[in-house]
Formats: sequence, C-alpha cells, structure tokens
Amino acid sequence: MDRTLKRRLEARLGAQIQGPIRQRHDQTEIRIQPGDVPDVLRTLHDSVDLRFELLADLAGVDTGNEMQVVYHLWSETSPDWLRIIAEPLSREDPRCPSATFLWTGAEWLEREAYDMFGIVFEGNRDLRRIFMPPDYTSFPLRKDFLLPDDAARSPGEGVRNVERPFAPAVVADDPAAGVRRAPAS
Amino acid sequence: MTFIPGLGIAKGMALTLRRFFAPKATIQYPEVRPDMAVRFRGRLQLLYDEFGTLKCETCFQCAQACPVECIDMGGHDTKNRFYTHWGPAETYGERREESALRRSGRPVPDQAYVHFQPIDLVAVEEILEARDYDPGKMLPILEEVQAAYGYLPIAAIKHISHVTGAPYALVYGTATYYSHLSFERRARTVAVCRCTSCLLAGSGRIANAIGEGLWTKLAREPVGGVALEQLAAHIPGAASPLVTLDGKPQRDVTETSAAAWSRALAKKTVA
Amino acid sequence: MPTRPARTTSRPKQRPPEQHRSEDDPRIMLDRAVSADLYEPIPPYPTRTEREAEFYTIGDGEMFLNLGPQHPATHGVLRLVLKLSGEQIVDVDPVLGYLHRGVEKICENSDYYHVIDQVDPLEYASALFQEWAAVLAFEKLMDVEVPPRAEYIRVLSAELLRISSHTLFMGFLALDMGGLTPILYSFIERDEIVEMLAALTGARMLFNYFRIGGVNGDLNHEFMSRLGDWMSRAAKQTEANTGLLNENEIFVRRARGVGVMDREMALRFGVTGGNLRASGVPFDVRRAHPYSVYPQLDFNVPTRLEGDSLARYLIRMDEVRESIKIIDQCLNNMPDGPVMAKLPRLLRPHPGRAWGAVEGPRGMLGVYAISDGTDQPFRFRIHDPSFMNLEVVPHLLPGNLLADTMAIVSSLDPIMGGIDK
Amino acid sequence: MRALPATFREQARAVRAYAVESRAFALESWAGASPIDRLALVLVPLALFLFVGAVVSAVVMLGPTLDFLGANQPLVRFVVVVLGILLLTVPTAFLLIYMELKVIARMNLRVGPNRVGPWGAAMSVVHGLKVLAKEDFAPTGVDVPVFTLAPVVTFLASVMTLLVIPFAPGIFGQDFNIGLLFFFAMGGLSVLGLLMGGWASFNKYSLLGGLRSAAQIVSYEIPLTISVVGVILLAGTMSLNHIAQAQSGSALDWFVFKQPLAVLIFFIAATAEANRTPFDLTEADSEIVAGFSTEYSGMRFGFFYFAEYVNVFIISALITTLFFGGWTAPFNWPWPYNLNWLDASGIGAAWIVIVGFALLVAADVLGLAIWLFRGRQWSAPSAFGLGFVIAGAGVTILIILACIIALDWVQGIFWFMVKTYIFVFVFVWMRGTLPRVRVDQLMGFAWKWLLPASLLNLFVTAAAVIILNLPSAR
Repeated sequence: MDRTLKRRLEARLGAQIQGPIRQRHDQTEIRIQPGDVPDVLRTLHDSVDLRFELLADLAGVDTGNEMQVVYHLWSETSPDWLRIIAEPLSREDPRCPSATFLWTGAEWLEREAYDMFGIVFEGNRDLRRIFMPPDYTSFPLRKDFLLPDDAARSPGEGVRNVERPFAPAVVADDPAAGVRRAPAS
Repeated sequence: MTFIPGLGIAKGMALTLRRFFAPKATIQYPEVRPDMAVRFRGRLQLLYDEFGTLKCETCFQCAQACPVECIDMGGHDTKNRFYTHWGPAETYGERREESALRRSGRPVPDQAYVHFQPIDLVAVEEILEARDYDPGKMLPILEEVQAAYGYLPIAAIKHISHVTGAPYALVYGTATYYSHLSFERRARTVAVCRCTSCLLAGSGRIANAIGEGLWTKLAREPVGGVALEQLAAHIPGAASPLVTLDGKPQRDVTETSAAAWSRALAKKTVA
Repeated sequence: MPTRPARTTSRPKQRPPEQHRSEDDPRIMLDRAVSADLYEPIPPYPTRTEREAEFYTIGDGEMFLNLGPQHPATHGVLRLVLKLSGEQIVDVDPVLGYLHRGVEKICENSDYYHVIDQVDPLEYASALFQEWAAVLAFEKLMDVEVPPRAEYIRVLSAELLRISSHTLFMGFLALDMGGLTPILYSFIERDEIVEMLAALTGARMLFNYFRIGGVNGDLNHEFMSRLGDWMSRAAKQTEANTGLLNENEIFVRRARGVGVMDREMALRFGVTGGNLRASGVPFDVRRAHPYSVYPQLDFNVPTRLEGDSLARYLIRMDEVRESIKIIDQCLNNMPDGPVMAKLPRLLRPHPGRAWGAVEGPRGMLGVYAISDGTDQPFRFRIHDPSFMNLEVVPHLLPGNLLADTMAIVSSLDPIMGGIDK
Repeated sequence: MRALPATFREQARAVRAYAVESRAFALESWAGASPIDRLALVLVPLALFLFVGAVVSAVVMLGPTLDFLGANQPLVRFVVVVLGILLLTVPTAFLLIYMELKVIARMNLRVGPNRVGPWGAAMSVVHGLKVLAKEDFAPTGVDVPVFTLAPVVTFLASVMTLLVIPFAPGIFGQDFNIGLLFFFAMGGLSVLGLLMGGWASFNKYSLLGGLRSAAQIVSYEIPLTISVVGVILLAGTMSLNHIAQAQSGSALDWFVFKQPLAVLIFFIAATAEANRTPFDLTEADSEIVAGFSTEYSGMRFGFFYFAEYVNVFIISALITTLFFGGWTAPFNWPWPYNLNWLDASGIGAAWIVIVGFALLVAADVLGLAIWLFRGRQWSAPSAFGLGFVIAGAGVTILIILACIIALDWVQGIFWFMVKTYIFVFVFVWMRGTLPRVRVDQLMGFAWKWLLPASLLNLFVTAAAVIILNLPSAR
C-alpha cells in the first residue's frame, strides 16, 4: 500500500475522483466518470510525480446493472498498481472515450472489450470484433449471455440449453463507429 | 573481438559434426515405452476392492471436482435402488432418445428421468426460509422436504445445494445415509403380520414366498417399487394369516397363492 | 436379373456451368483492374472501420498475401494479411480468433478451484505462469498466506519452465529463419525440463499444479534427482545450444536492425517482458511489483537498448542464465514446512477486486478477478502479454521484406493460445 | 466332419491347410484358381512364347543387327548413355534423399528413418512410391499446359547436365569440347522450369518463389561462370574430360591448390544455383510455404523433388571434376595392376564357369554347416538359401575388389563417387546447420562480393598464365 500515492492522486485529480480512494495489498483504486477518462489518463501519464507510463491492462466489466471500464497502470514512481474504474456506462449504449491517444496499444484491448461487452470506445479508429467472427451479433461476456449448460447455475435443469445469444436491439447510431446492427426482423 | 568472416559458421558446422557422432536422444516409442510420471493424473479409473466389487460409493465428489465435467455417472447406486444421473442427458448413451425428444420439444416418457424434472420449488423455498438456509440443519430440511413432497426430488436436492452452498455431494450423502429418506415415492407396501397367531397360521412361509416373488426379503430395501414390511400390529378382527397391501388386508393371499400373487403384483408395479 | 441403367455409349460432353463463363471466372477477372476480388482477403462485407477501409484499399502494384492461419511458420493459427509491394511489406492486418475458446466466460462459470486448470492451456508453452497469475489474484482476494516452502517451490518450478520456454523460443526463431537443427536441440532441452516437472506435477504440459494457498504436492525424490542431474550441466548445455546461433553471421545479419522498437514505442504499445527490456525499459514484474519470494532472491534484470530482433533474442538468453541462478538459490534456501495453507473446501471470498500479475516468459501475465461472494468469480479478466506483443507487429513490419515477417514475429514470441483466449 | 476350430488363428490355419490340400483340384477350372495360379497360367505360356520368339528372331536378325550397330556407333552410344543416365538419376535421387534424411537426423540428435528396410534404407523408395500413387492434381485457375510442363523442364534440364560429366576414363555421356558451356546452358534452363511452375500455379507463394529463383539463379550464374574461367585458362580446354585429365597425378596437381578463391566462389555460387541451404529461398518454408512447388502434388512434385537432389549430385560432381581432380586418384596409385588371369580373351569364359561352380559349392558347404549347427531353427531350404546369399555376397565382393585392382574405369568411378559424395555430405551438413539468408542479403552478396572476387580471380589467373608462361597460354 502506497500512502504517498494516495496523497499525490488526491492532489492531482481531487475533483475527478468519485468516492474514496481504496487501497488494498499492492493496488490503489480510484473511480472516475467515463467522460473524465482522457483527462485523468493524460494527467496520470504526464505528471512528473505520477508518470504512469505503462498501460498494464484494460478490461470491460458488466456488473449486471451497468458497465465499467477498468484500467490498470504501472509507474516507476509507485510500488502500487493503479486501478482506474470508469463507471457507470449504461448497458443499453455503453460508450467510453478511447485511450488510444495515449497508448496505441489500447487499441486491441478496446477492440477486445468491444467484442466481448459491446462497449464503444469513441476515438478508436479500428473498433471491430477481434476474436468473434465479423457477422457475430452478441456480446459473450455480458451477464445476460448464458452458457449452454451449467448444472450449478440452472438447478433442476440438467438440460443443455441452446446458446442464447444476446442480440443488441440498439447498439450504436454512429455509422463511423462501424457497429453492425442486428437485422431488422 | 577480432572478427573473422565465416568463423561463426565454421563453429556451427563443427558443432553439428560433433553432434553427428553424439549419442541420440530418440526414444524408439512402441518398443521403448517411457515411464509415466509418479504423480500422473491423466488416467481415470475406478478401483476395485479385494472382493472384486467397485469401491466407488457414488458420492459424486469426483464429478463435482472435475473442472471440465468429463466425469459422469450413470446406473444404480451402491444400495442398488436408484438410477443416478449427473450432468446433461446428452452425455449418456442410454439417454440419447430422451435427449433427442427434449430437443425437439416433445414430452419425455422416461420414468428414470422423473426425478430430474423440474418441480415446483415453492415448498422447498418455504422450508429453507424457515430453516434460515442453514446447511447445518440439513437433516430437518430434508425430512421436511420429504414430508412435503412424499419423497426427495432430485431437483429439490440440487436446489438446496445451490441455495445453501452445501456441496451437492453433502446433501446427497445425507439423503442416502438415512434410511427413512427416500428418493422415490413408495407406491406399494406389502406388510405381513408376524403376531403369534399369524405365524402359527403360516405367515412366515407366506412372507418368504412373497419375498421371493418381489425379489426381496422382510425389512430389506425394495427393488421394484414394492416394499415388503412387517406389520406393526395385527389389525383387530382380521383373519390370520394377515397380509396387507398399502394397509388394506388382502383376503385371498394364502400359503399356496402368495408366490403367484406377489409375482403378479411386482409385474403390475413395474408396468 | 437386377436392372441397371443402360450404359450410354458416349459420355455426355461436360459443359462448364454457366457462371464459369460469366465475369466471375477467375481467369477472366485476372486481367481486370479489380481483378482478384475472389482471391483477395477482402472481407465479404462492407468495411467496418476507418482502419479496415484504409487497409483493404489496394494501391498501385500492391497485392495481398494471406499468411496463415495455416502456414508453416505462424505460431499456432495466427493469420496475417499482408499488403505487399513485391516482397516489401506495406501494411499488415493480423486476424485473430481462430483459437478463441472464451476462457474468461468459462472461468466465470466455474468455481475458484476449477479456474486454475481452465487457464492452463492459455500459455501452453509455460502453463505455470498463467496458473500463478490466477492464483495470485485469488490469494489477494481471499487474503491467504502462502507457506514459504510453497512459494519457493512455485519459484523453482516456474523458473524451470521459463528456461524451457526461452529454449523453445530460440529453436522456433531459428526454424523461422530456416535453421532446421536448433529446434531439435531446444526440444531435447525442453524435454528434460518437462519430464522433470512431470515428475513433480504429474503432467508434462498443462500442469494444474498451483493451488490457492500453495502447491499441489511437495518436492519428491524423482524431481530432485532429475533436477540435480540437469543443473550440473544446464549452463554448459545452454551455451552449447546457443552456439549454433549466437555467432552465426547469417543469423546475426538477419536479426540485427530488424523490427526495431524504441523505448517510447514499446511503452506506448504496452509491450512487456523481454520485448520491453530489449528496448531499454527495465520493467520486470518480479522487481517492479515483487510477489512471492522474489525480493529475497538475487538476480539481475537484463536490459538492452537496441530493441531489434537480435536484442530480443539475446535478452532471453540472458534471462535463461538468470533463471539458472534463481533455481540455484531456491535449492539453497528451500525452507521446510507445509506446502498448502489451511483453506476451507468451498471458497467464497468476500466481494472485492484483485489484480495479480506475474512475470511470464513473454511478459506480464495479469489476472483481474472480481468476487461477488459466491464460489465463482464474477469477472475473470486475463491479460496476456502475447496479445500486446502481437499488436506491435503491424507497426514493426511495414518497410521490411516478407522474409523478415517471421524474424520479427518470432522474436516477439507470441503464443496463440494466450492471444486468442 | 471336422471339428470346428476354437480360435481365429486355428481357423485360419485350417483354411490354409484346406487350400493346400485342395490345390490340385482348384486348377480344374479358371474360376477355382487362386490368383497366383491365374498369374502363372497367363505368364508361363506368354514367357514361353516370348522366349521362343526371341530365340528365333535372334537367330534370324543377329547378323544384320550387329552390322547396323557397328555402322552407327555414336548413335548407339548416345542411346545407351541417355538411357543409362535417365536410369541413374532415380537411384541417385533416392540415395541422396535417404542420405539427407539420415544425416540431418543424426546432426539433430535424432535417429532418422529406421522403420522401412534395414536402417530405414527403403525410406526414399517408399517416398517415391507414395509420390507415384498420389493424385495428379491441378488446382482451379492454373495454366494447365505450363503447369504440367514445368516439372518436366526442370527435371530434364538437370538430367541433361549429367551428359557431360566424366565419371571415369571412358565413362561419360559425350565429350564435348564445349562441355562446360553446355553444362551452364543446361543448368540455366532449370530456372525456366521453376519460373514456369511459379507462374502457372496461380498462387502468390508460388509466384514469389518462382521470381525469387529467377533472380537468384540469374545473379549467381555470373560469378559461377567467371570463377570457372580460371580453370579453363589453366587447363586450356572446356572439355570436362580434359580438365579432369589435366589434374591427374597426385592431389597436389588438383586445381583447388591453384585456384583456392575460385573454389570458394564456385562452391557458394553453386549452392545458390542448386537452391540449397543457406540459399534455399525459393522454397523457404517459413516464408513462402514451399515456393514454386506449393501447388504441386504427386509425381509432378516428385519431378521437382528429384531434380533438386540430382542437382546436388551434379554440382558436387562438377566441383569434383573442376577442382578436385575428377576421377583421378589423390595419390600415386600403383594400380591398375594387370591381372592376366582376368583377361577375358584368355581364360575369361572359363572363369565365369569356375566362379559359378565355386559359388554353388560354397553355398552348399555353408548351407550344410548352417543346417547342421543351427538344427531345427533353419529348415534345409532356408539354410541353403542363406548359404547361397552369403556365398554370393562374398564372391561379389571378391569380384569387385578384383575389378578395382585391375580395371581403371572402376577405379575412376570409385574415386569420383567418393569425392562427389563427400561434397554431397557437405551440402547436407550445411543444410543441417545454417539458417537461411534474406533475399536482399543474398543478392547483395552475389553482386557486391562474389562478382568482384571472381573477376579478381580471373585477372590474377590470366596474369599468372601470361607471366609464368604456363603451357595453356601457348
């Protein structure tokens, strides 16, 4: 746990941090609004006393009620991993600014999050499916996408459900974002 | 470092030439078989005891621990009374037709599967609510469920396991341990009175004959859905020897007709 | 007598089907400007993004080449769509997903014990590290104290596996540059290590050995005797095997100055592991975020500045030496005691989040686990270093020759099992 | 009625016994005959007919035929030589393929093929059969005539170069006075086949492979040719036969000591010419799958494959001939020793009888010994068969030894093959060791290093020939 990191974070981005800064083991966690992502990441990357230069991970999360985008950053200046949770994103139309302006490598991570959760990263110029085939319509890691058979989660069933893909009713209106819509029927 | 062109190549060539004469690492597989690692866990096998019977107790712990759900069980359990299944029907050869029917949306006429069919779980939920979802109170929960349904539906057991967090093996183990808990509705009970007068009238021989017809003996586990029991007390006024079916005295069962009668009963019950 | 259809004396003359004479005929289309739509990897749908549209617009004198998914030199089932001008690469579009199994989803639907061997086949050349990342995250989630002996055994086995993985890397790099022999020396070396680990864990490749709170089994005699035997000649043997490449002019000339990635670029792409250290950033999770007993061990983090294929190769060979050092120390300092912490049979961590990262042979292997209080992780995110390393490929290849594709991709050492998850 | 046999094996034995018993009756009708019987029924009359026909025609036609052959000796020689060379290529390729499999395997610390035949020696034969049995397949979009012709062109180009190689004194296809030129001309043709195959395959990998091979071979032809000019200056001839003769004597007379730089250049350029590692860019499997032969299968692929290995043999043979004395012995060799008793005009015919008789006697003696000492394990026919094989092998070895001692062309072939296969081994060895160079490095090496070096070699040699007034300058 790095107490100084907490102080530095509060000093730099006090207004943008939602709620308390949580620290546990070697992780420091802050929560921000999705709209603040570019500002916050820029500050974290460029500030002399923070210098979070490496994007360790970018993950989408579906809590069942809302979506989150979770960033893990590394810096030489701190022994802690910094976790930034951008929330809330609506489940119907999850949108978040892209981090590619800072880390080009976030491009594929965002593609993956888009592929698995349908989170649209605005500003990513290559936001298409990365693992699933291009004509696939659902987002497998969402919580309403059930696995074929799961005896523990479907009591009394013992039956292999047919895969129930989630067909997004409205995903995006922006053709530039390049999201294919489900057919009208 | 002095750089001589071609020196690295020459060194590499020398190395390969040395290895040309070196002993070879190939294992001639079908002739020479490599030893399996002592901790090798890739092979599943059922162990037998010294009497040649399976050591498996159908406790489902292996099936529960299997991460890829490749372990599965089918057949009668150790007490020879219940056709056990765990996991999706599609994985069983003997249940292929059933799964095909289910996929096509038709009703499944498989009696063995009745235990697995979803039931109305409201009663179970109420019982669990009253017992505070406490896995420590498993026995009372199961008893009450049996009282509510008349037997223990597998769906209920799965539900209890899921909701209380107790492993399925634990719930199942509890349910199978106590003889008064049953997974199936006991449709028929043949009871033979063993009071002195009945015994004198030949009820012991009748019990033996009935047991032979039903493939069981007094106070043993039932086989074909018909249990053979000892009547607690002689029904006043009934003639000796007294045989009851589901509590109703059967007049026509005599020493000579008992075997045929019980066989007919067993056949009827199975059908 | 069975009736048979009357045999026609002359076979009916086979006419080509109608569409063969239409403009779909490939031989006709060859001559046309939009020529080989049929044969180009242009997606059969309107391009979806700006980048895709840019890539699939073909310039004058350029052509597409589908490298993979079935190609002798793409590690696993990677498909690279190359836009070539002659032999020179203009642009690259990697296509992933041929090995996608949805491991994250499976892990979210299996309990904490099962996750360990669900993640095994991801980094199949070094499965222990992926297990370790998952186990580390879970241990943080549950505040489990791991016995020191278990930690030492983890480090010992994992470093062995790192050596095996790096040795394999050497062989494949050479194979992709046309050398037939080093790969077999690599496999002999790797086989010794893998057999050794099989004696310890019971499996050669997908070990399923680490547990939450320890390891599955204590060190045994067979493992230790094999290890001792191997350690006595490990350093010499490794040097001998690298001798085929390290000084070879052809190899050095092909690897030097190819696929240069400088410090800023490497950081911008989130590249980790040997690839990042070859570009001059001394980022090693073992030192940057010490886990297990690494703080107590003495080893260097080799760094180079060139950032080319050769540097990436040499870094890994240096790491092999460091790993041998670490193994030696582990054997010296191995404490006594239990190898498993006392844990309940049913694991239900309190709701919370944890990020566990370990330094794998290819870089940082991370796991982000969210618990909702049930016996299954609510979210199980796997961060694979090969994924990030592969992402650089489209930016390293352009300008190089077709032959360099393999020299560069190989030197980044991707494992498709981890990339495609 | 027989009792029903219990096991399957017993059943099979019973069936076999029944078949043996009833064989005499089986031949009563065609339908009842076993396949072997049918074969015999067809072949025996046919063989009788052919034999009688051959005897009759020999009696009638022998005189005129001999007259005709005597009158057209060059034609006869050509036909015989071409047939011989065509027949030679297949076992040569088989041997080389097996050698490559085995040698590289040993260098890789493997065992290599060891299942088919003794020590896996029949491996390449089985490969050949497999290639023959495969479907002859032309994918959609290929230019079928060119696609079909390409392997033939490549194969023939390789085979034709064998024509001028002197294996031994008197053993060669043709002694052209422009032998070397013919060689390079034919060798250059092989690139045409590769280019055709690459172009016609309708595959980008093939195309790249074909173009690579064109660029590579065209570039390396130049240093290859120029490096040989020094040898031509020294020997004063372009006939390979005379070049080999010019190096006779001891190993010190070989051109390798007069032209060391040329040997190096020639070796490297020849490696590139034969598309061998480290210059095997045309079939770089990690880059362009299999290059020009990606789309080929079956015997078409087999032709490419054979041509590649025949090329290796030819290149090795040429290096041997040009720089390492060809068929000459490496030291002053006291033989051929004239063995009068082997002279065919003397008692040669008797020798054949003696050898044959000795063979029979030796076989009988050995067989008897084996039968007596091995007892029941060997039945009498097997024992005598084994005795015959051992005795035959011994006699063959003796005859070969006698030939080596007595006949200069056998010695020539012996030395030539020894030297050639040493170079073949070097090629294989290089393949087992070296990685592949890159295209631009390959071309740069040819134009920036090999070409100047070969020119330098040429100038120095020419100057030396003039200044030292060597015999060929006159």
